[in-house]
Amino acid sequence: MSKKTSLFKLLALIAGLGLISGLLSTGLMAQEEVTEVVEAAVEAAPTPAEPDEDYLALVATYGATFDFFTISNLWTLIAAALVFLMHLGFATLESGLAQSKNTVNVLFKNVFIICMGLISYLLWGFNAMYPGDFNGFFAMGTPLTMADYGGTDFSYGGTGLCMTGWTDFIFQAMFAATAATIVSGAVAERVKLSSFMIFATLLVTFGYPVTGSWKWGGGWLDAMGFYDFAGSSLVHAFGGFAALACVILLGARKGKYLEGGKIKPILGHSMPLATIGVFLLFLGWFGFNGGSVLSAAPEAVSFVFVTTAIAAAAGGLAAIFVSWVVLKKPDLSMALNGILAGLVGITAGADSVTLYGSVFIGLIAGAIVVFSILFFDKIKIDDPVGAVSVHGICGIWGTVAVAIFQQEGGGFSFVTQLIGTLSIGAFAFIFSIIVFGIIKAVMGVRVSEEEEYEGLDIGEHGQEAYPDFQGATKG
Amino acid sequence: MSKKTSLFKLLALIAGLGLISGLLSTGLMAQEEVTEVVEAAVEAAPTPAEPDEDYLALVATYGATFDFFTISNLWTLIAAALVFLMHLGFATLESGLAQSKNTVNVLFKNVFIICMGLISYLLWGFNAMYPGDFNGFFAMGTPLTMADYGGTDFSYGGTGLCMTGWTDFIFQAMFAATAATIVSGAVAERVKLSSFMIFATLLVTFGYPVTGSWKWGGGWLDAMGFYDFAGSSLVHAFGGFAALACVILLGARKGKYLEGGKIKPILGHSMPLATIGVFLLFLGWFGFNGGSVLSAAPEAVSFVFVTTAIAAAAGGLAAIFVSWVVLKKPDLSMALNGILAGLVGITAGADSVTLYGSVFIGLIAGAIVVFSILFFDKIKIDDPVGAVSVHGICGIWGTVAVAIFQQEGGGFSFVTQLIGTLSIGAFAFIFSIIVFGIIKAVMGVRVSEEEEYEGLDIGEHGQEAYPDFQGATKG
Amino acid sequence: MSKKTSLFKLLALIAGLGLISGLLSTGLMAQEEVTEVVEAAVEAAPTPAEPDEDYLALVATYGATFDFFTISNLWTLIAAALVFLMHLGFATLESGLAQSKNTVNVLFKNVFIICMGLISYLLWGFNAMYPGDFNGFFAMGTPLTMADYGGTDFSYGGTGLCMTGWTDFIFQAMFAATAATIVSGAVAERVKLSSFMIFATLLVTFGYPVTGSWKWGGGWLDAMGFYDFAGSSLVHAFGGFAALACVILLGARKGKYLEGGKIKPILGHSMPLATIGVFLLFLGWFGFNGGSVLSAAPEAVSFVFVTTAIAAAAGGLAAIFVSWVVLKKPDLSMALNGILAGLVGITAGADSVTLYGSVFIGLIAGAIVVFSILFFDKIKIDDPVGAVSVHGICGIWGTVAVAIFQQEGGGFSFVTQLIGTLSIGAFAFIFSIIVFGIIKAVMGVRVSEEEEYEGLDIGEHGQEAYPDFQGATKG
Amino acid sequence: MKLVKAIIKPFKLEEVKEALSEIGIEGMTVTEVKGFGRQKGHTEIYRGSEYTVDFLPKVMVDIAIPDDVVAKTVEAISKAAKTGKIGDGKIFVLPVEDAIRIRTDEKGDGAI
Amino acid sequence: MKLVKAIIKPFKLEEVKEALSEIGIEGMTVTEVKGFGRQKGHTEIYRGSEYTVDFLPKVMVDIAIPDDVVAKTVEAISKAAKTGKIGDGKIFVLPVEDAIRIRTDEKGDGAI
Amino acid sequence: MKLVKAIIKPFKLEEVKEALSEIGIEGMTVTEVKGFGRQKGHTEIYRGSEYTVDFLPKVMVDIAIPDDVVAKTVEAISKAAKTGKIGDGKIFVLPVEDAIRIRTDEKGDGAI
Ligand SMILES: Nc1ncnc2c1ncn2[C@@H]1O[C@H](COP(=O)(O)OP(=O)(O)O)[C@@H](O)[C@H]1O
Ligand SMILES: Nc1ncnc2c1ncn2[C@@H]1O[C@H](COP(=O)(O)OP(=O)(O)O)[C@@H](O)[C@H]1O
Ligand SMILES: Nc1ncnc2c1ncn2[C@@H]1O[C@H](COP(=O)(O)OP(=O)(O)O)[C@@H](O)[C@H]1O
Repeated sequence: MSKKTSLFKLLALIAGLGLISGLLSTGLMAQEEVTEVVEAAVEAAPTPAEPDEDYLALVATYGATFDFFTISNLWTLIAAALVFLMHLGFATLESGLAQSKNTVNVLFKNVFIICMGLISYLLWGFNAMYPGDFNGFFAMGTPLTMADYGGTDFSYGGTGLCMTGWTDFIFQAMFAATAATIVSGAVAERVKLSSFMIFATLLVTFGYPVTGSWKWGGGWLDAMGFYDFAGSSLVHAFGGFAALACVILLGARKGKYLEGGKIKPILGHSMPLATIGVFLLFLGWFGFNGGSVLSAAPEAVSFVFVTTAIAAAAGGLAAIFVSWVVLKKPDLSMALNGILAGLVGITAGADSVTLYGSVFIGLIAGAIVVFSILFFDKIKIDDPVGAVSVHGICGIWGTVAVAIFQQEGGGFSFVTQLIGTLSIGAFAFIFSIIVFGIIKAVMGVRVSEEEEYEGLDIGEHGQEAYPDFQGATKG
Repeated sequence: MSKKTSLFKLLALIAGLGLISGLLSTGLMAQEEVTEVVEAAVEAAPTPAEPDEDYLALVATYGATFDFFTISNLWTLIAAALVFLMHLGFATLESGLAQSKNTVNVLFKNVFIICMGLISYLLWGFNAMYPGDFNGFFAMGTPLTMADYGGTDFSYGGTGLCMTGWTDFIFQAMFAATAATIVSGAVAERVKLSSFMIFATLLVTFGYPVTGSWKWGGGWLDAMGFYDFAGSSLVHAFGGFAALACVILLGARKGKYLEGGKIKPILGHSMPLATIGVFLLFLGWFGFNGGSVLSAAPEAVSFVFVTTAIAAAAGGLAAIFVSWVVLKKPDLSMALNGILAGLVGITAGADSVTLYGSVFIGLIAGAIVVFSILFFDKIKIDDPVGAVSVHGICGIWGTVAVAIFQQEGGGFSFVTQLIGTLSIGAFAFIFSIIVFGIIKAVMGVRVSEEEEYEGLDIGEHGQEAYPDFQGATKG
Repeated sequence: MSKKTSLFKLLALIAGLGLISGLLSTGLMAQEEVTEVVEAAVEAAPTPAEPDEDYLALVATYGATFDFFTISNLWTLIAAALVFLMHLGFATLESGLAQSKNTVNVLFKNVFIICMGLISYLLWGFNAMYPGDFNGFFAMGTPLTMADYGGTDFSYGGTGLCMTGWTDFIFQAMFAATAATIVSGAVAERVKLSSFMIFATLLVTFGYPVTGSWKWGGGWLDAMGFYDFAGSSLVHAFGGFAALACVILLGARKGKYLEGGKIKPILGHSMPLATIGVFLLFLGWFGFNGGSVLSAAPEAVSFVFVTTAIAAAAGGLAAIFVSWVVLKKPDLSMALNGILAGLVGITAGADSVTLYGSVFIGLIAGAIVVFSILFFDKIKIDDPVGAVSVHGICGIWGTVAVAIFQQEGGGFSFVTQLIGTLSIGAFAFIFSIIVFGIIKAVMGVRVSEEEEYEGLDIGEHGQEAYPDFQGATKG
Repeated sequence: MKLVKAIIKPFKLEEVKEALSEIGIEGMTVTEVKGFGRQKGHTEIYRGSEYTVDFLPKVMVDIAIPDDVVAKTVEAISKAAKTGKIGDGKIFVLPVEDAIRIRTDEKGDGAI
Repeated sequence: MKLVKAIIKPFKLEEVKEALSEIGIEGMTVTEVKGFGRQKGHTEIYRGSEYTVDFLPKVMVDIAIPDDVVAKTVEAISKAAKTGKIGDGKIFVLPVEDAIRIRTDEKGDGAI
Repeated sequence: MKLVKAIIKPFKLEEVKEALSEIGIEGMTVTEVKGFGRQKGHTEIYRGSEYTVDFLPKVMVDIAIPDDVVAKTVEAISKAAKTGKIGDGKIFVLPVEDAIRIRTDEKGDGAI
């Protein structure tokens, strides 16, 4: 009872404060000649401004489609920024799922990858991936020049690539580094820093653009009718299978697989960091998929937002319930992986599957990822963050799901999709086996056992992630 | 002195480096046929491109308003993404204000809520909240279909709802889950996971759309002239009063209220996490309020940005100074709550109060929240994150403040606003008392005392948030 | 071998699941009258909607440029939101680089600054910085009123300032607080809270608008042909030199510089927090620079995105390799500073340097920052986060770099750039020496030695950042 | 002088502290530890692999006291920390040869 | 009764625990500590200033045992924790006068 | 052999370490602890409720040393850790029966 009276008093207090401030504000309003905001514009109708010369010049250049071009260009830029944020998502997810003694190392790799990725894509990757006419399998890259990208207009790509060359570059550049980031998580906690940096650079510069050109550059897969909207295969399966190759060459973390087939989990050190990572990835995916519409065409972009979000949610729910049933506990790390699985799954067909197709794609991806993680652990493929399962296996799933859940009239073939995704995965795998294999032979890819035990933060960087020890303990 | 010389040397060094790199770059420029970026477009004037057929088809469909429609649609999608980010804001705020032994549990609930919220809104909520013609009080939901949402154009809602059906859905879906998230924080650290999951699902699916339909669905409150721009009442007070009901049924955390009326604070475990949460919520609110304009109309959206930011800032300042005076220390957690209070307060009238009205709304909300938190603690309503005060009490304040600080000619009635907000709060409270009450009777809503002491992370999830213990300690 | 068979089984499983769900979804599709999404719009061709009256009224007001105006306005608002996020970036970066015992204090200062900054810019700063006609050196501020900002249209600024007055205000307001935030990091871990709060308020309210008006307000530097696109000098060097003044007056942290010239590093407590901060700053910079185009003009905005990202990446790489060579270890904190250095460096010329100019600007900034940090430590300027080097020194570098790497026909003069940046830095330095000096004389600027040892969190706030101690230990 | 080393459940710390206050003990030092004992940890699952958490969070309280209050102290702790469930913890009594209060250089029983 | 206090390398904890289990010891308390010793820390660099990390992460294991198993225990720990490299750690044996199991109030050897 | 257990203010650790180095002691183990004592904590406020922080951050230094250097060690610590303000901490001296260096299996004084 007394609770209610008190509540009432509080509400009365609010009402009272309201009256006082009402009086106050009336005074103030008088002083500032309050006018209505929106109506003012219409009623007080200032004479329509003459467009200034700058604007007329722009329209003269771009024609009547200028406004739509501008919107679309802007959207793709914003999408690029969102994809950029995915790199923070990966950095936090991977460091959260690593032990604290390897945290600086994981963060460093992610910082390096985005920096290196942008520069290498500028100097080689972009032109290797979008070479114009080429043999369909492989093209050489060259540095971007200002001349090539300074004068683009609507004719560059119509509604299908409705942006300036700069925008095209920066959006694709943000994607490019992702492949290496995926590998980064899988090889965490034992890979030698310098070897990884070399491998990541080669993968992003020379590997990724090749398969990219097969489809998005207009190569043989594109000619075949293969469809991969935003990269379930071209980005995720590519990264996942590169990761698989590296993990096989690298071997498991010490102490992970014991004699007698026992598996000893090595726990990630911060669930909040990992959760932040997945939410940021989810957010970034609106740019990853939404931006892949390559214009702001309202229905396409909004439908992609819906399928992306729905598949992610379905993936999360499926992983929650599957892990609850199979593992007996509602596992947060599985829920997080389930969301990512749903996102990877929907990426290939976000614009072209049915609405409830996206639900099923997510649900199935969320289930697959749980079993896939268990499976890879069983065959002793030690992947600390589940990158192979999330990106590799669900990337394949998403690509073939385009054929299964396509909208009426889509005309996608299950077989073509399967050929495409397996070719891409195979290329990534073989490229990585060779390149990482050579690096292994030449300079080694693994830190010493001692360094692995002591942690790569001290070993590679001489720095701790959480060096604080209640006051000054360093001399 | 020597400092200055050194500084001078450093500046000289910069100048030197500048010269060298100038030379370098001149060489490079020659190679790449440098052209100016913007001017080139105008001067070299490529013949204006013919708009391609896709574009002409789009314009044929949408008419002359196509570009405005596209911008508006895009903005609402971006706003949806920002509202999505608020779920990360809640996840980090709530986990930061919880003890570390309950952190996984708090994060898990937030992950579940967004996944569940999207799916349940797809299958039921959206159509229950926006039913078209209905009795004004309650409508049945149905699953979305592609047919209903695939062909929307400007005629769907003019400048008042300037977006595709998909956009409309995803924007509203992101809102829907918020109500449950608010409850999540209030019941943290002792609620049984499965019971909460069931309650949250029922609340989002069946509770939230009802009051939503009263106003935004065109129901009885709308008919009465009640105004709630972006949901001070429909989202925040709704969530806050649902939270109040749950907290009353659930009881306080063990050890919070001691005999003799002494209150023992249970401290949140990470202030950085909590701060991250509030900044993300502040950011997300630009989408929450700004997106509620439902178009990109320049004056409306920009005015909403200003009032939103100003009220948040004023709320933060008020809470800082009030807590400094009342509690003698500048309290970070109160400052954070003050910002949120200002944001909740401005939500109902962000587009229709005066500029300095937004300052007062924020200031008063920031003051209210401090006293409200003290008050609820005094009456032993144990709300670990202050959700009832921030969302419930400031939600009421914001709703009535629309009438107090309205722009000239607004015509909002204090009484109508009060009736509206109290009806919504009352519905949320009663719905929750009944539903959570039944769950309590049937399966219990609280973990065992022992589990509460040991922490819900181990108890519900068998997982720790920070399991690291300098190396391998798990077998 | 067995690995491969198992992998094959997994793929088979996916294919199987795919078939099942294909069947499932076909059933579902039938029920929901699947229609294609994009084509439907065109084929089923609803009669183009008549634009409603609201829209016609808007166009009547704004003229034919309405759509472009709307896009541009929206972009600047989104950019403002991104700049807002930079404040979270600063909060996390600075708290990550502080000791845990000072974390609450660092966070609190950042929360205060953004709140105070917005309000003070509303009441004084905006009108002092953009005064219209004035003497070119100093103008008085006045509170914003609704009348001035409610009716703006395209005529407000053409394509050069293509937004409503509200947008103009909120974008600039988000910038304003940045100057104080830069200082905040430099004086961390020993500054007295109340003194800092007063100083920050005076700096943002009265200091920042003065130099701002010199260039962006159309003052004497603008007249001279000085160029600073988005604020390498006006924001960053300003903040950096204000920070330098404060640090000189404040003195080093106890125990940092030992007798015999030995320097004892005081390590930041959380590398993940610091990394989150830098990624968020990088993201926010797309708004900081991209929004400074002040319209959505496609080529300008997209080129700015590219130069911004490329300079940041180059800065990161340079700092990585320079620190690796000079310090022998790949230093994460230096890599992070390098990214920021690149961003500060490109800020002055993001729209007007050449493409490879942005690479060099970033590379050189990344190198400068490493040496500058070493240098300031050597002369015993104790700057915990490197703010003076990152913002001050690289701000100067970026400003003169505009002249060095300008596009053909740019016409920027090295001398003018140098005069401009040094004038701005000098003003910030002198303003701060005087104001902070007076505060020091009147009320002191430093906490007691004891408080410094025990930490400012307990001393100033009576609150710990990480109070958790495995269960309830507070009574 | 003795050092009483009590390993208890974390949430019992407050009660133990109060029980000690009541019998006039006004100094102690507390450490977060992980305990391994009969209270066999739960079997948990991380990403699908089962493992046993043997190391459970405990709190260790070190209290230096004069010989004559040992019994009383042990009893007070024991009573306050008991839940009757496995894992309640242990108390060890160690001999202490000397104690010094740093601030005053006092020695012996007077120092604690 | 004795308290065996072993300071070991963190990643050796598991092996030590298993070695102790094998000889029938089923209780211990573990603390995260930082050690300073001959294993002179690395010289590190933070933002350009060199410093030595003298304090290295170690784990301290406290085990209370009856007198007669001391030798066996020390040997088991020593064997399991040895890497042969500097910094392997120390074992100290301290006398314990009494032990109490809080749950049952058992005393002496039976309590551990 | 003795175990000197010093509980000091955290920011004094470095000075204590240096003081010990000067008298030739080159090994120690440090633990972060929370101390409760005469230095009654501050009254703080969290979201409006007052509470007392009794547990203050301290650092505990464990040093095993031969009997003959105990006095010197205690003095060195005491001098280095003193601020003269309440809460400076305590030093306890405990008997140690044996010490083993894990790496070499050395025993006794030679092991420390
Ligand atoms: N022999 C021992 N030496 C040191 N600590 C011990 C020993 N046995 C138990 N402990 C500590 O006491 C705690 C409780 O012991 P446990 O055997 O689980 O239950 P109980 O105290 O009910 O017998 C353990 O978690 C551990 O920290
Ligand atoms: N005298 C001592 N007292 C307490 N702990 C010590 C002592 N000497 C060494 N330690 C601990 O033992 C650890 C290993 O010692 P160290 O001298 O580095 O190598 P080693 O054990 O090979 O001789 C140190 O890190 C420290 O924790
Ligand atoms: N009886 C005791 N047993 C164990 N530790 C103690 C005891 N008394 C004090 N301490 C430790 O010493 C620290 C300082 O003691 P305190 O009484 O506050 O000041 P002082 O050392 O100046 O007497 C405490 O915080 C606590 O960690």
